[in-house]
Formats: sequence, C-alpha cells, structure tokens
Amino acid sequence: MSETASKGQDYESSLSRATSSVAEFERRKGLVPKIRGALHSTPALVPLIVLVLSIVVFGILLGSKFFSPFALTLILQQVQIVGIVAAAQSLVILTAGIDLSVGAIMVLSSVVMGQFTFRYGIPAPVSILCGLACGTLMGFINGWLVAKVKLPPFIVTLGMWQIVLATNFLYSANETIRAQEIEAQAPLLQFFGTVIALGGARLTYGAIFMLLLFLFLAYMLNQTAWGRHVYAVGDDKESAELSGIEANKVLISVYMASGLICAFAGWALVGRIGSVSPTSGQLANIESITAVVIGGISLFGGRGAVMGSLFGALIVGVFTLGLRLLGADAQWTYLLIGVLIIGAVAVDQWIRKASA
Amino acid sequence: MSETASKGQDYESSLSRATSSVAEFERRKGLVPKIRGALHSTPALVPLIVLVLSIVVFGILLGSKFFSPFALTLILQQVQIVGIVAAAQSLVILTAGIDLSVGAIMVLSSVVMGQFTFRYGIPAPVSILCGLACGTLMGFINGWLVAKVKLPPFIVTLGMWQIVLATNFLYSANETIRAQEIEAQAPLLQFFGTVIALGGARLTYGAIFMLLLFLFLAYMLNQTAWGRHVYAVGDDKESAELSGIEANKVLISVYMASGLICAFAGWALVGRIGSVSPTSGQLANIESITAVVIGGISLFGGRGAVMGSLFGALIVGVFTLGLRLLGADAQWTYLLIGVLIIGAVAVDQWIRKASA
Amino acid sequence: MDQEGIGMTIQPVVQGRNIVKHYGHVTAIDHADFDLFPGEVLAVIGDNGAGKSSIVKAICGAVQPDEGEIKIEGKPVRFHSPLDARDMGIEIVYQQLALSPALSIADNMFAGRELRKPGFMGTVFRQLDKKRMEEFARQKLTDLGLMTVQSINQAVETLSGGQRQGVAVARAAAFAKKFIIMDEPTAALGVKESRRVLELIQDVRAKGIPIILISHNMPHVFEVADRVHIHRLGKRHAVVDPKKISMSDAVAIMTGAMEPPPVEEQQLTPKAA
Amino acid sequence: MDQEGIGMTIQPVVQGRNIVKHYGHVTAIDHADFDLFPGEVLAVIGDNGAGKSSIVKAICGAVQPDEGEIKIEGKPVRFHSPLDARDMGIEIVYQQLALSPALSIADNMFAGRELRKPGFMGTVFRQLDKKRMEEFARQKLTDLGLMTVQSINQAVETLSGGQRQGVAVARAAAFAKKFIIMDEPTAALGVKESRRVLELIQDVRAKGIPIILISHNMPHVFEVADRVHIHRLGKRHAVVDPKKISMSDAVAIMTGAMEPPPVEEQQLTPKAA
Amino acid sequence: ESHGMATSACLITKTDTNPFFVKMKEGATAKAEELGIELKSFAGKVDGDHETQVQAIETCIADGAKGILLTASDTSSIVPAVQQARDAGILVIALDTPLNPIDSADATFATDNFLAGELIGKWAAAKLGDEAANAKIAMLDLGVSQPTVGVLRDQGFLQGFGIDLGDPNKWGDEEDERIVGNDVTAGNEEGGRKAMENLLAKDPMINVVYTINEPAAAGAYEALKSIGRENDVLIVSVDGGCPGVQNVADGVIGATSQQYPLLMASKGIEAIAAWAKDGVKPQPTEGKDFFDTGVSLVTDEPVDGVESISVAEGTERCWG
Ligand SMILES: Nc1ncnc2c1ncn2[C@@H]1O[C@H](COP(=O)(O)OP(=O)(O)OP(=O)(O)O)[C@@H](O)[C@H]1O
Ligand SMILES: Nc1ncnc2c1ncn2[C@@H]1O[C@H](COP(=O)(O)OP(=O)(O)OP(=O)(O)O)[C@@H](O)[C@H]1O
Ligand SMILES: [Mg+2]
Ligand SMILES: [Mg+2]
Repeated sequence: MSETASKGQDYESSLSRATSSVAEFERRKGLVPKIRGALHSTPALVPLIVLVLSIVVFGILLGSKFFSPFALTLILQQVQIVGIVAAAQSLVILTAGIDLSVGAIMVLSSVVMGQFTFRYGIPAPVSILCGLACGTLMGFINGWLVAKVKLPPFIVTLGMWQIVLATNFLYSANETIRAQEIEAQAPLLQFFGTVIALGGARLTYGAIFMLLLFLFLAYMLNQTAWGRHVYAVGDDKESAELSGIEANKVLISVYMASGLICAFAGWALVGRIGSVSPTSGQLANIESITAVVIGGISLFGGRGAVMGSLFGALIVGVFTLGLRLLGADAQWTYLLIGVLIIGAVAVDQWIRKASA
Repeated sequence: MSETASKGQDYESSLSRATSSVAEFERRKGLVPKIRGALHSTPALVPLIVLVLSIVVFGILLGSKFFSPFALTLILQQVQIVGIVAAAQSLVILTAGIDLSVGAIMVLSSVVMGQFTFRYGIPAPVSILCGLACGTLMGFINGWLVAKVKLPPFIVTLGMWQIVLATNFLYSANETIRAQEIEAQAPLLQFFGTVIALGGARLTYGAIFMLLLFLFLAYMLNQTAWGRHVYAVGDDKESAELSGIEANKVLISVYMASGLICAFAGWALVGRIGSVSPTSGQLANIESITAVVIGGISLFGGRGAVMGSLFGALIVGVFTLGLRLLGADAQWTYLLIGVLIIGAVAVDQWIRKASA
Repeated sequence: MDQEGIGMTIQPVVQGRNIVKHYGHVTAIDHADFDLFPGEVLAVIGDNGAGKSSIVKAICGAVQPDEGEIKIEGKPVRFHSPLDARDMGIEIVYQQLALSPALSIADNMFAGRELRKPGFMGTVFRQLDKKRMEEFARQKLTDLGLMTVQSINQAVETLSGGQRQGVAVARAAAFAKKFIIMDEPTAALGVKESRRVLELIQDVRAKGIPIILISHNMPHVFEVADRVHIHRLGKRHAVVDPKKISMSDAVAIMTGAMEPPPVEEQQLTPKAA
Repeated sequence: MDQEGIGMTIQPVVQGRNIVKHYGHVTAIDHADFDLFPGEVLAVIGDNGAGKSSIVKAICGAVQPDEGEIKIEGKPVRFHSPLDARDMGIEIVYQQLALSPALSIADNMFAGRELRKPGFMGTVFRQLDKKRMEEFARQKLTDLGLMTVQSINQAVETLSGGQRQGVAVARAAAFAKKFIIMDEPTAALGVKESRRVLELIQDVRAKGIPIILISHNMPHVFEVADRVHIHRLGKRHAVVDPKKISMSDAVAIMTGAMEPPPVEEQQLTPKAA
Repeated sequence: ESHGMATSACLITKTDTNPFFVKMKEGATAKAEELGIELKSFAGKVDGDHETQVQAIETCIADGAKGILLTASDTSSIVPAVQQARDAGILVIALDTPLNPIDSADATFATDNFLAGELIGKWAAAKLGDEAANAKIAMLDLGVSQPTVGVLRDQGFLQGFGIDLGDPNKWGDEEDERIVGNDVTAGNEEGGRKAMENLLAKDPMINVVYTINEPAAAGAYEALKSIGRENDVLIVSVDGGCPGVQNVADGVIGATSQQYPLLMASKGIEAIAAWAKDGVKPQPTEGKDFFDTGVSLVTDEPVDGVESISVAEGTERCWG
C-alpha cells in the first residue's frame, strides 16, 4: 500500500485538476487604505501621531516659549532617564512580565559607581564597569527567579525592589556624593551630562544615548532571532517552548538586559543630576510602565513596538512641560496629566479602531 | 435522505455495539493524594498554609510576645485597611485588570465623608452615604472606560489615580479633621474603630468587617452566576462574550464594586486613624496588589480565590510585625520583607508543584 | 442571483446579500450571498481560507461586515455582538470553540444562563444550582458518546481536543431556538462521537430548527445536508442539491477544477414544499 | 507483551513501557506501551479522551510521565522539555498546534532555528534573512495546497483554522530528522489540503523517517498506515495490520464493541524485513 | 501671553500634600498677589522626588522666571540645577531646608530643624525629671531613605534629651538603652499608628514618643488610646500647624516645635520682588549663614530652662 496509493476516496478524483493559483483579490487603492496599512504594520506610528499632535497643540497654545529648540530639547533631557528605563521596561513587558525594580537597580548601580570611586578610590572606569555589572547581576537574579523558580514577575521584582532599595540605603548610608567632588575627581561619571549646544538646542550625551538605545533595541527586536523569541515568549510561553524556543534562556537574557540598561540609566542619572543621590528614582517604575503602556505595548506581552515607549515617554514629557508653562499648578498638572494619559490612549485606541 | 439515514460509512456498522459505560479508573487512595486533591480544588489553601507556617515560625522565635491574643489580633487590625482594599483589588484582578486607583478612591471617599459632615454640616449618616456613592461613582468611571472605551485597565486606573488624588488634595485643601472633633460631633464616622476586647484579644469592627467582606465575596464568586462570569471574563474575555456573557456589564459591575469597597475602606480608615487625613493610603495600591498576588490570584485573570488575598495580606502583616519584634530595624525590615515576599510565593509555588 | 422568482412564499430564515469584509490587505468575504431556509440542514463547504467561518461569524454578529445586508426572517438586522444573536435564539459552535479554559465543563455549558437553586436560596441569595447543572452537562456529554470525561468539574483546558469540541456542540444544541450554526463540529471528534453529532443534527432538524453545517467531511455533508452551499474565494460559488450532484463534482466545483452549474440548475431555494 | 521473541533484530525507534500519567483524579495514561519502528507509518486511533495525545506528549517530553520508561533507539531517555526531543531531530504537530498567535507565519515556522543573512550582516549583526524565510514558508504552504493564504506576514491568529494547521504541519515536515509525530494533522483541513498531507506523509516515509499519525479519519488511516495502534482507556489495547483487518473491525475494537485479537495475531512489530 | 510684563516667580516644594508646604504655598500666593507677581508652583510627587524638582527648575528657566523659592528634597544633588538657574540670572532662595553647601543658594530662609528637635527633646527630659534616665522612647521617623529634615529633627530631639548621637547624619545608630526602636511613618496618621503599634508590641511600657510631625503624632495617639495608655505617655512633635497646636491644647501632644512656613514664603516673595526691581539680594540673620524665621516651643506645661509659648499664642501664629 505504500507504493502508488490508490488516491483515497473516489470523490477526491478531481483533485488533480484543482486550480493551483494563489488567491488574489483586487487591492483597495487610495490614501486611506495606505495609511491603514502603514498603521497596521508599524504599531509605533500611533503614539508617534499622538506625540506630534500634542507638540502641535502646545506649540499653538504657547508659541515660541514651547516651540523653541531650547524647550523641545529640554523635553528630551527631562525624559532621558525615564526613557532609558522605559526601554528596559519594554523588553520585560514584551515577555509578559513587569519590572518594578528598575528604579532601585538604577539607583543602586549609580551608588556603586560613585561609592566605589570615592569610598574605595577605584578608578572611575572600573567603578563604572562594576556598577554596570551590579545592574546586570540584579537583572540576572530577577530573570533566574522568573524563569527557573517560575515565580510571577510582579512578585519577584516587587521583592527585589524592596531588597535593592534597602541595600542601597544601607550601603550608601544615605549619603549624597556632591556634584563638585565628582566634577573634580571623576568627571567620567558625569559623562552623559555633557552638553552639545546647537543654537538654542541643548542636547546631552544622555539624551543621545537614549535615542541610540531605542534604535538598537528596535533592531534587535525586529531583525534578530533573539528579538523574535522575545515576542514569542511573551505571546504564549508554552507554545513558544513547544515549538522549540528556549524560553527560559530568553527570559533570563531579557531581565539581564533590563538590569544592564537600568545600570546605564544610573550612569546617565549621575550625568543628569550631577551628583550621586541614593534617594533618586523612586518613581521610575511607575513612570516607565506608563511610558510603555502609552506607547502601545500590551501588558499581556508579545504585542507592540519598543519605539512606542520612547514616544510614550516623550508624550508625558510634552504634557508635563506644556502644562507647567501654561501655568497650571502642581496638583492641577497632576490632575490634567491623569486626564491626558487616559486621553492619549483613547486617541490611540480610536486611531487603531478607525484603521482596522 | 432525511428519514432513516443509511447510517453513514460501512465501517461504522459496529458502532451500535460500542460500550456505553463511562470510563472508570481506580482512584488512588491514601493521604497524599487526598491532600493533593484538596490543594487542587481549593486554591486558597496554599497561602493559608504559608500563613500558618509563618505564624508558627515567628511564634517559636518570639514566644508569647508574638503568640499572644494581643499580638495576633493586632495584626488583624494593622491589616484591615490593606485587607479591605485587597478584596476590591482581587475582584478587578480576577477580570484580568488592575486597579491602581484604589488608594486614591479610599482617601477621597473618607474626605468626602468628613468634609460633608464638617464643612457643610450634613448629618453623618448622609455624608457617609455620599462618600460611599462617591467611591462607587469613581469605580463606575473606571469600569466604563475599561469596558466601553476599551482602554487598558492599567492606564485607566493610573489616570484615575492621579485625577482622584489631585481632586482629593484640591478639595480637602490638605486639611485634616481631627480625631477629637469627630469623636465629639460625628462618632459614626469612627464606627469601624470600635473595639471589642476579649481577654487580651482586641478586635475592631473594622477587622470584623474585613473578614465578613471576604466571606461575602467568596460566596458571590463561587455560588452566583455573577461570580462565574467574573472568572469567565478574566479567563478569556472574547470567549466569554462569544459564549453569551455580557462581559461589559460584568466589568462595569466589578469596577463599581471595587469603588464601593474602597469607599468602605475609607470609612474604616477613619475608624483606624481616628481622623480624616487626605494624605493617607498612598501605598494602598501596591500593598493591595502584593496581597492579591501572594494570595495566589493570577495577574492574568481568571485564576485564584479571593480568600487567598486575605491570607496574602495577613502574611505580609505577620512578617512585618514579627520582624519588628525580632528587633530588625526599619531598613532591615524593609529588606527582609522583600526577601520574604519572594520566599512566601516560592513556597506557595513549591507546594503547588509538589501537589500537581 | 434573485430567488424571488422561484420559491415565492418561502421566507428565508437568514438572508445575506453582498457581504464584504476586509482585514487590512486581506479580503475574507468578497460580496458573498447567503440563504438559510426553515427546517433545512444547509452545508457550507469550501477550501481552507475560503471564508466559511468569516461569513457565519458575520451572520451571528461576531464580526461586523464592511458592506452588505443581513435579514433574519425578513427583518434587516445589525448585530453588534453575538449576544444580540443569542437573545434571538441563535446558537453557534465556533471553530475556535469559544470556551473559557479555566472554567469547568458545567460553567462553560451554562455561561450566561446559569440555573439557580429553587426557593429562597435561589431567589434571594441567587445561589447556583451546581448539582443540577453538573448533571445536565454530564447527561449531554454522555448523549454525545463522550464517556471518557472522568470528572465533570475538570477545567475545560484539561480536556482532550475532542472532549472540548463535544462541550461546545452540546451547549449549542441544548439551547438553540431559531437556528444553529456549527463550524466544523466533528473536526476533532472520534468515529463514534462524530456519528452521534450527525444524529444530533438530524434530531434538531426534526424539531424544525434549521442548521448551518460547515464541514470538510464530504460523506458527512452528503449524508445530512438538504442543500450544499459551496464557498470559494470569499464568495458563494454555487448551491447544489446533494441528491442530484455527485460528491466528486461538488469537490471539483469547490476546488476550482470544474465550473459551477448555471444558476437555474442550482438549488438556491429548497424544493417547493 | 514481549516483542523480543518475534522481530529479533529490528530495534524500535521509540519504545515505551508501562507509562502512567495522572492529573489529580484523572488518569490520562494507564500503564500504556508504545512502539515505533524504523521507516514505518504507525497510526494511533482511539476514542476521544482515550489518551492518544497524552502518550505522544509523554514520548516527546511535553509531559513528564509518573511512571514507566521510554527508550529512543534503545537508549533510555528522560526528556525534560520538548526542546530536548527537538534537539534529537524529533518533530511534533501538536493537536493544539503550539503556534504563537501574534507572530507571523514565517516567524512561527522558523521559531528557534531562524535563518540569518549571509555574510557580514548575518554573522556580526546577526540579522535575520526575512526574505528567505518568507519564501520558504510560502513555498511550504503552497505545497500543502494552502493557496488562500493572502499575506505571508499575517499573524497566525488571523489565519483560518485550516491555514493554522497547515503552518504546524509544514513546520514539522520541513525540519524532522529522526521521526515525526502528527496529532490529528488533517482535522481542520479541507479535502484538497488533507490529500496533500497524506502525500506528504508518504514522501516523508519514503525518505526513511518514521511517522506517528494520530487520526480519527479511518479511510486516511487505512490508506497510509503500516501498523495501527489502537488506544483505549489510557492503554494500548491492540496493534493491528491494516491490510489484514477490516476498518469496521478496527472501529469495533477501538470502541469496545469487539474484543481485540489475541496477542500472537497482533502486529506488535512490523513484518520481518 | 502676558509674560515679560509681570515679574514671574516659582515656588518649588518637596510635595504639595504635606500641610506645611500647602501653607507655604498659601503664604507665597497671597504675597505674590499683593505685589503683582505671577507665581507658578511646583512640587515633587512624593517626599524625596528629586527628579521632579530638577525638572521644575528647568521649566522655570524656560519660562523666564525672575526668582525661585525652593525647598529641596535632596540638598546637595539639586545644586547643579540651582547653579544653572543662577547662571540664567534667576534669584534662588532656599526655604526651610538649606542647600548643601548653604551658599549654593542666593539666600536661605529657614527654620533650624535641629533646634526644633532639640527644644522638644529638652522639654521632654525636663518634664520627666529624674525619670528621664529610665525613659522608654519610641522614635517615629519619616522614611527609610532618611531625608535630611527627618534626620535633623530626630537627632535634635535626642541631643536635647541627652542621648549620645552616634553619627549625627543618620538615625538608628544610637546605642542608648532607652530607645525602644525607630520606625517609619511616612509623616501621616496611618503610618504613625502602625509604627506606634509595632513599637508597643515590642515594649508596651514606652513612655516617650518622638514624632516627625503632628499627623504622625495623632496616629500614635490612636494606637496608645486603643490600649488605654494615652494618658501615661508623653508625645512630642514638630511643625506647629493649627490642628497640631489644637492637639497640644487637647492633651494629645505634650509639646510641639512651631515653625513659620507662611513667613518664609512671604519673605521669599518680597525678596524676589526686590531683586526684580533693584537687583538687591536679601541678607542673612546676624551671626548665622541664613535668614532664621524662627522656631518656638508650644506647650501649656512650660518647664524650666526651655523657653516656650502658650497654646493660645501658638494658635494665633499657627499655619494650617
Ligand atoms: N482577523 C483576521 N485578520 C486578517 N485576516 C483574517 C482574519 N480572520 C480571517 N482572516 C483571513 O480571511 C480568510 C478567510 O478565513 P476563514 O476563517 O473565514 O476561512 P474558512 O473558510 O473558515 O477556512 P477553514 O476551513 O480553514 O476554517 C483567510 O484567508 C484568513 O487568513
Ligand atoms: N492537564 C490535564 N489535566 C487533567 N486531565 C487531563 C489533562 N490533560 C488531559 N487530561 C485528560 O486525560 C484524558 C486523555 O486526554 P488526551 O488528550 O490524551 O485524549 P486524546 O486521546 O488525545 O483525545 P482526542 O481524540 O479527543 O484528542 C482525557 O480524559 C483528558 O480529560
Ligand atoms: Mg473556518
Ligand atoms: Mg488528542
């Protein structure tokens, strides 16, 4: 029976004559379908549109006060820390996880960089490497607990948050290392604070680093196998494993990358605030998650584009600066930012729906 | 062909003789399979075991200082606010949502109760009703945005958190209403603070309310159609809708219930701290989520038992008090609680695995 | 394709005209028509991806068509969700089953129409009658020959593929009033269980409830169908009478190996009563 | 059931003995045996819930059995995850397909063994060769007759039921080295597409790679199988030769309507070569 | 927009939920209105939210403000941002909390928090008399991150009480037997109650309670009340807000150190107005490196050797 089988049931006799052309339908033409297509294939486009819209609106309301190279690059600077952390957060959220320890890891890494240099007199470059290693290690612990012990990421990173933050306070003895000292003795720590002035625009290396980081991650996620695995694991871990992806390795690598990026954020933080301050970054987790979600990445994993998080962070930055310049006072600003966060995502949802 | 069909393919001829007994296998007997069965059918049992274990361990370490009616009921009192809020949070998380606005709703409701009584001279019972209505309304807005506008719960409640908190500060002008005034003029506001002393045990109405609330919710979730729908919506909203559940109504009802419970938490808060203070409850969201997750409810919705959240809250309470009594200082306690949160959930996971 | 000229008085239960649905670049339904008449079993056959599931989803409101109109018993309808359809007594077995994985068999079977305890506990405390629901569920599954289900409290995600499908079929059959749509109801079923589903379809028809049956199993289709709707490339390609056409011709039309018969020879309405 | 006496020199590719798996109160595998020999197509048939999927999952490491031993080519193995099995060249088409819904067809097909661009971009920047992967995926689907897939970049969740199954089958067939397990590969497929899968199975066998085929479709089973393993109530109930037994007897044994033949008449090993 | 016309000023506080800063803002707003200055106020989201303060300073620069009133969350880390503002020609005045180093700001209008703590410490010691040697003290602090104000008040109290400080830059390292323990309160009633309960469970015979502020004191009082010990324990606190002073009157708090945020803020606005008009900077108080807006002990049970004002007087000067 194995040779030249009697082609099954008799009703299948006509199958050999079945057409073998691929189904073709006329493509709908015109601008609208084109835009829809673009929105579909580039998920980060939607937050980008919201971002541009909000810049335009504030530009109209505030004129040159807002719509100046100075103010616009200021937003980049103000957003850089949250932005870098949001990049780390995006990776974790894409795997259907969440990282509440980002802020703590960032601060501890910067404290390590500072204290190693000043308390133990280790050369700054070595201290910086130690700080980066420290962040990566914290990330590894997170990843190991999530992947191997199979604990929920929320709990793991919540616990790590407390542990790392307390370690940070205990280790640093709550002492700030002052900017003047750093400038004098280890200016490398402030590297990311270096300013490039172009006319009114003032870019810092930190802001540039953030932009490059996002481009790099976008490349990694879209163009390499690792990136596809990150999406697959976040989409459905079990299916990913069944279909041959080493889900645990991917998870651990993602949390390590997150830790490393947070450590870079810690370095950038020294550049931004000048000093090494153990009390910074307390809101980094909630702010980074906000940026990621506004950027259109699903908290359930597997869906969204990392560039969206950059736009998400910038949207919040634009709102904050814009509202402040409009003269809203602090509580009103918080209230309005609350409204606008919901509004931004509602617009995002609406654009998606209209383009479906 | 519609009448007395010619019983299909010829190979099916024997089907009428097929056995029609239901498959039976010998049940495995003995204690271990029994325990396993119980753990399987009662998901809240695992955090309960962890809770009992931790009480026993601290009892051994600390003796009668901890293992006294006084200390044990003190934990109940300390946990009551987080516990009530965790009940609300559980409902939302069971629907695969998250409610970051719980703390803000709680505080605003208590402020409404207080200010309506003292600023406008409205009788306390009416003010309390207004406070409860206010919480329910906030919940309704959350639910409406999640269900109808289809925004992610994280974003909706993050926005509401900021909005409600800012409203709270703007409305209350950050003014505390002092315990002594409330005691004199509207003691009903402090109702939940009433203490029942039984020997060394000191129970408050608030703690009793918390216990009753959990029992009530457990009944609702397991024994009514609404409860099954909550699980179905959280499990897979699309399937639930396709199979005929009014998912949006369920979602809105859940967020409203959450708002109402938070308002009750606000009332209980007045009982606990005596005064009406607009700055309370800032950590209620993270603490309630922690309790829920330690209690074994999945952040992805649809899995877990509400009683677990009660045990989750108590586990954190036991650790906190136990560690303080062991003499750990504030920073170390903070660190150790991080370790123990991870540890508790790891034990939980291990028991589940061993019983699989 | 007008049918007014032929059947005259028979009003279709479902009438769809010119239905279109695009997903981005993908065309799932391409100006398709659809008719279901009272008391009949209408089989829908077609290649994978022809658009069979899409068109029945459009009919029951699970998908919103871009164009076209749908009438139920002569009245134009626009369902916004499958709930609207269910309220009219329309039940559907989805190809992807639409079960809640973590819930038990009984919970799934009764989703949205749970039974409450009689008396005080039911009316005031709204307590569910779990026992009655479990018995009912067990009975329905046994009727389908699914005797290997060991515990009726098993979560659906722990059932075998065929057992799951049985739960979905049993649910639809138990509750339908107007008509039932079954999207490949026997795909995962065993020989014995498939046979029971075919019997069930005939029972339902005997009660006067029409059925839309999507299936790739030609012998099954030709056994139970009154008319066969052949779907091809998003369109209704032809409607044939299974008693007049051979299986092999039907397959040939379906796969594009043969031209469909001219409209006048098609079976666009049931034979005049 | 010793088989050493009969076949003598033929070493089975897979040999499972006394495999047991409980889930809480549910017994999915109840001391089952299993044998697959080189170059054969072994069909596994049985009622819904008989434990067919469970036993093949136990073989490929997707499920950890409670008891029993499994040998691959004579060596006892204990796979901790399906990855271990895949590394040995074992491919499996799961009944629940195991695809990542949000990813594209090509991404799913190449999950875990992506192709990189040639040269610098591939080795240093590790860039994927998307074009090559898409072409390959498109080719494989067309080979299966799934010509209705309109865009190869569609997410798998937007595919029709049959198209999804096609992706899973194509993936397994393309990459297997040692043997392939197919759990109801044609359940959702159309007439034409099913036929292509049967042809594919024969092609694979012709290359000397053995196949385990689980199916409820008796004509298909009897067409391609060399031996038929009948599973019943969690056990291997009998193994028969499809050339010697009638379909109707096989169905009768499978459903419990008939006693299995005595062991010496069964086909526990392939005919001596 | 009207900018360029009116002088504009910024007020940046640690948070704007703490009544202390709310009052500070009220004082600034009232004065600004009076002098025709346009005032924008900013605040961190939580105590210690340093980033938001940096952003606020940048925003003020972008906005073209003439002066900034600042209560810094992180007194040394904020310095580079302050320098940037001063470079842009903005007058920066530190309110309540001096920067580190103090001359990083153009001027400082502050209370001496250490002194505020010292006053209540001395008062408590004097009140107990000889019993002070056997006191059992609960220390209810602000947060685990040990913000400077909290540390200064805590250490001031201990100094006043006569306890060896260890490292004066942090709390919790003291070895004196009399300290039952430190716990954190987040400066509100809820935290105050819980921290008090924890310490009471550790040692139910506590008889002196230091609290970081009056809300925490009110919470601690509730905890004591629930076990019936509210009358045998001495609670001391810092701030001097109206509810706090009222609590002193009601016997909830024994004594509190009163500060004057309204005064700081209105002085600050005046200074900015002067700077905008004539370019003059304010001068510090004689003999100090900052302008001291003063602190007074409020109690109705004065003790020898500690200067205090009555509750009536405190009520007159209270701020919220
Ligand atoms: N949500 C969606 N997004 C994009 N394309 C879709 C979506 N749903 C369906 N399609 C496409 O529409 C076409 C028709 O799909 P449909 O599921 O209706 O096919 P079908 O005839 O039921 O096939 P099968 O027999 O395999 O179930 C397919 O090409 C499919 O890829
Ligand atoms: N994770 C699980 N938990 C509990 N029971 C399970 C689980 N997986 C499978 N079962 C049970 O084990 C039995 C065998 O299931 P299995 O999927 O192997 O059947 P099958 O023979 O493949 O059936 P089908 O032909 O319907 O696919 C069924 O009764 C099923 O309910
Ligand atoms: Mg289909
Ligand atoms: Mg199966």
